Amino acid sequence: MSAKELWTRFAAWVNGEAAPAARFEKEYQPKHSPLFRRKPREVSTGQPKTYEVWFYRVSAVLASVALIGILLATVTRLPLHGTPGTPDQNEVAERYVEQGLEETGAVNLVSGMILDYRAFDTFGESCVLFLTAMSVFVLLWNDKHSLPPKLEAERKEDDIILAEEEMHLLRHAAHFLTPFILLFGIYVVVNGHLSPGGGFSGGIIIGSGLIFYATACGQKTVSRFFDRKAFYILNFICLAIYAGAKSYSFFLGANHMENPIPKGIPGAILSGGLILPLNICVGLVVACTMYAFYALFNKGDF
Amino acid sequence: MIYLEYLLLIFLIVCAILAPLCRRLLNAVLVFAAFSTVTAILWLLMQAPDLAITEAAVGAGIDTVLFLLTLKTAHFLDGTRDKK
Amino acid sequence: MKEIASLLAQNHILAASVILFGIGFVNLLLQKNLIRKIIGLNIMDTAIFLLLTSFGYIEGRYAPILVSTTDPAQVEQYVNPIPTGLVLTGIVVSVSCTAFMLALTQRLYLRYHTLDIDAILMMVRKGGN
Amino acid sequence: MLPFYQNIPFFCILLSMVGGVITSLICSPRWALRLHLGILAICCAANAHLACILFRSGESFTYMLGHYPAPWGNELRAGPLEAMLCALFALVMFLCVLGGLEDIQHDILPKKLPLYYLMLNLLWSSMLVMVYTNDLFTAYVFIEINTIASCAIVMAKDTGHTNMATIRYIIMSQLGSGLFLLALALLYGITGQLLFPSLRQAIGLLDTTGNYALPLTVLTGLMVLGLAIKSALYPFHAWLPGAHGNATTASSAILSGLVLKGYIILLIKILYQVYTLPVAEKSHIFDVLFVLAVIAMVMGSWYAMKENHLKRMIAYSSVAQVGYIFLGIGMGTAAGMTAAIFQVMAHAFTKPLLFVSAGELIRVSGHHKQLYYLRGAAHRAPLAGVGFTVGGLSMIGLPLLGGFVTKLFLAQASLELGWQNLLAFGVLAISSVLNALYYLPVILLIWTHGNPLKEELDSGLRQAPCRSKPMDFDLPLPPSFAVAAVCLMAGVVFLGVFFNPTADLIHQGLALL
Repeated sequence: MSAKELWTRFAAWVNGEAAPAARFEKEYQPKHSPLFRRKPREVSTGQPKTYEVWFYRVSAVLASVALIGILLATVTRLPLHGTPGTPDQNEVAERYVEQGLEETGAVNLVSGMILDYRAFDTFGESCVLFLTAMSVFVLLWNDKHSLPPKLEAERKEDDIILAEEEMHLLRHAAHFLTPFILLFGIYVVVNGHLSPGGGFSGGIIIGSGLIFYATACGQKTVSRFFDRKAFYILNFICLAIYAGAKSYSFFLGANHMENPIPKGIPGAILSGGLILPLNICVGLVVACTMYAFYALFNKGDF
Repeated sequence: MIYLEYLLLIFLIVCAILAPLCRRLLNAVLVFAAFSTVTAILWLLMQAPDLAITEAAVGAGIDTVLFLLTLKTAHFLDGTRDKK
Repeated sequence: MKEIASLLAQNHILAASVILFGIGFVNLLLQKNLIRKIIGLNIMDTAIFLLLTSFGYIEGRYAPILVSTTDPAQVEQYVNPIPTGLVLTGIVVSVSCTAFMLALTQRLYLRYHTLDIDAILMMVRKGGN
Repeated sequence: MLPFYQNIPFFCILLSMVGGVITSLICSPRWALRLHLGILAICCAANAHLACILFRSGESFTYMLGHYPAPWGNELRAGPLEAMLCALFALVMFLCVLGGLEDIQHDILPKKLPLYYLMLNLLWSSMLVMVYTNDLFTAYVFIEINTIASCAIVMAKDTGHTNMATIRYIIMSQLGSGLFLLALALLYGITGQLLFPSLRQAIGLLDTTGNYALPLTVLTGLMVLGLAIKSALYPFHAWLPGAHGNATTASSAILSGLVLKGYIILLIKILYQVYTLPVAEKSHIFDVLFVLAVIAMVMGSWYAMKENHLKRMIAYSSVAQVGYIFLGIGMGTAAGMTAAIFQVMAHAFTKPLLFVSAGELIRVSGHHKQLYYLRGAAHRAPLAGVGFTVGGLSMIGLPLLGGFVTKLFLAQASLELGWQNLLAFGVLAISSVLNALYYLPVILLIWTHGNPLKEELDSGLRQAPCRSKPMDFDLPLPPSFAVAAVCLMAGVVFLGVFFNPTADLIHQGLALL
């Protein structure tokens, strides 16, 4: 490139008319840039080259194998599984086990831990669920973009099949079993502070019961008593109660005030201070969210 | 008891290798459900019943339902049922 | 070598969960099909949860649900409740992520009629909308 | 009873979360927007107040969440630095939403608009927790909220590009959170603690006795790796340009300006409060970060030079700028950390300014993002042109602007170092030249006269997207954008002029971290 040519290019560049890099052109055709003289490169049209693909694969496998190797080496240096005296048997676990009943009123120490000692994490977790439900709403809630005509036709056909087909057995079974599933779910939620389970597992069981009923009898039947509005309101009430109750207790704790909420008799249903209402709130949020996932994945609405 | 744990762990690893390799996506999802169930059993053996209940309900229940619904929308379940 | 093998056999749950983590990791990176990628992600998460739970377990102790409400509890009686609580939170987070990714997958399928991430990428780059 | 100001961090977190929950019931986008902006304004004012009090008294405090003290319950911890950063982030987020308002209304369906503001509220609450938290597991849970919320605000603009970008983003993010959780599990296994102060004691003990040396090193690496993936350090940046370049303007500005910084602040907090600098030094994590940062600074600019899509170009420039921050962290000294945090603040003003101005330039060019169509855009939207020019010049490093001061501080901090000294100087110079090479042509281009789209439409080469209505190029200046651009420019200039007081504040804050 001669000096004059360089100067013209530079002048043009200062004027902003012809830029040095080819990226100002309408179609993206990277030519050799004047800075580093190289051969023109092929435009990437989306199809990665074979050697790139193989390089990626091989490096991914190697990285994973190296990761497994390093982690296995780490595992040999970790405290032995199942032996007493490991580092996590410290004052934290000791207090949770020995004074858990007295301080939280929960027989199930795990419930006591996640809803009293470390309740902030659990609050965040309910927010994750709520947030995900709302994101799925954004993605799959029917609108003219997300519902192509073909899909709409398919969904209508599904409805017709569901209405016409003689699924007596399935429907009878659903009518018969759903109350028991819901009852079991409620049992797990309400006994969260006394036995294994709690808001999350119980809520998922309730949600599964609703999904089962909706699969057998159609979503319309469920939407008679549980529609979008009910979902929003129930979700709002539960999260608001959770936030209100817990922030009250956090505020009292942080300001070194006494906790006025009675703990009740250990082992009774009405015990454990805030744990029972919180479990019920979490259970309802989880059940709503799970059913909302089903409804949105299946029909895009409910 | 420890041999049962070994057995379950080997089963887990086999499931984990198999699940993404299955040719039909339906099979992959079902193998994954089996994986979750075995994890739940393992947690029961490790004295964590809360986790066992939750994992059984989540992994084998909700996750599978969501996977199957996605497969249904994506027409990967065609041929598993007579369409009228 | 023998020493390492015996250590791994004693820490069998840790070792297995590390291997599961690696398998999930490979699948998350290498699978082209979105559903398989998501399965890989779930395997990875479950592996971490197994690892975390196994730290709290001690041979011969019971689940952290009190046997009696009147006797004072002894720490030697029960396993550590903390890992269980953390994993409980983690499982719910992981199921939310799975649901989100599956919804996204469904959305991408409705737009591009394939689940192959490379094919979708090509169509996106060509400007198909 | 505590003095009332100590409740501010918790109340801000609670307010934004409850605000998010309430937004789900609001059907009108306008009221959802007002609620969101109100929450941000309150958070900004409250945190600024807190920062003033704490700087004056020179203290930092912990706030118990519940009735149980440190190793048993959750805790928040607030110092002057955290409060100042939160106030600044709230201000910038407020301005981002204002500046991108036109695009938000153009890109997102009205039915889904309230949900968008809901996600912004939850994103903001998770940012607050990530800055204020004193507990590793709480940090993990809120990292997940942050991830899902940021993916959701990317895909809210429902096109093929954004959906694809979102799925790549969430896969990489999940990988990052997975590694972080693995590190957390291993750390719990060898120490049995989750709160920062207890962890620091336990790690100090492990460091002196030499137990579990290998697991400690491995988990440090995994934790830094996880956070580096989430903050797009160079080899793990692949998800960034798609996600930040294709989202709606406000989302791009928030993601680039704030969300990346949230993870970095968390990393700095972990390095300071859990490991302490001397212990972290032993695992050579700083050297690795330094080298990666050097590569990032060059490669980010290199990719940006080859881009012809304006927003993707700015997104690639974020990769380079994140490199600057990690360069400061990688020095492993207090001066380096000060420079890194100054860069966090400067970049938090500059990048949203660039994105917001670019959004406006794109809007007046018929929503075309190719550089070709942007010729003369600054004459159609002068304020956006000025904003882009100021932002670009700050990135290049013109004195009196924020970006220049960062480079100055980084160069100053590198004087204390050994072998890294020359490397740091060299890469700062190279990176400045590269920045100039891609920002200057664009600045010249937008100030050149012309309107390629109009020419094409007139000559019949291209048909107007909407036949009935001729394309309008004389769009009025949106007042919300004007406010945002002026305030962001003022911020960039403020940091460039009053850099010494700011650096003193950062230094004082780091000592109290």
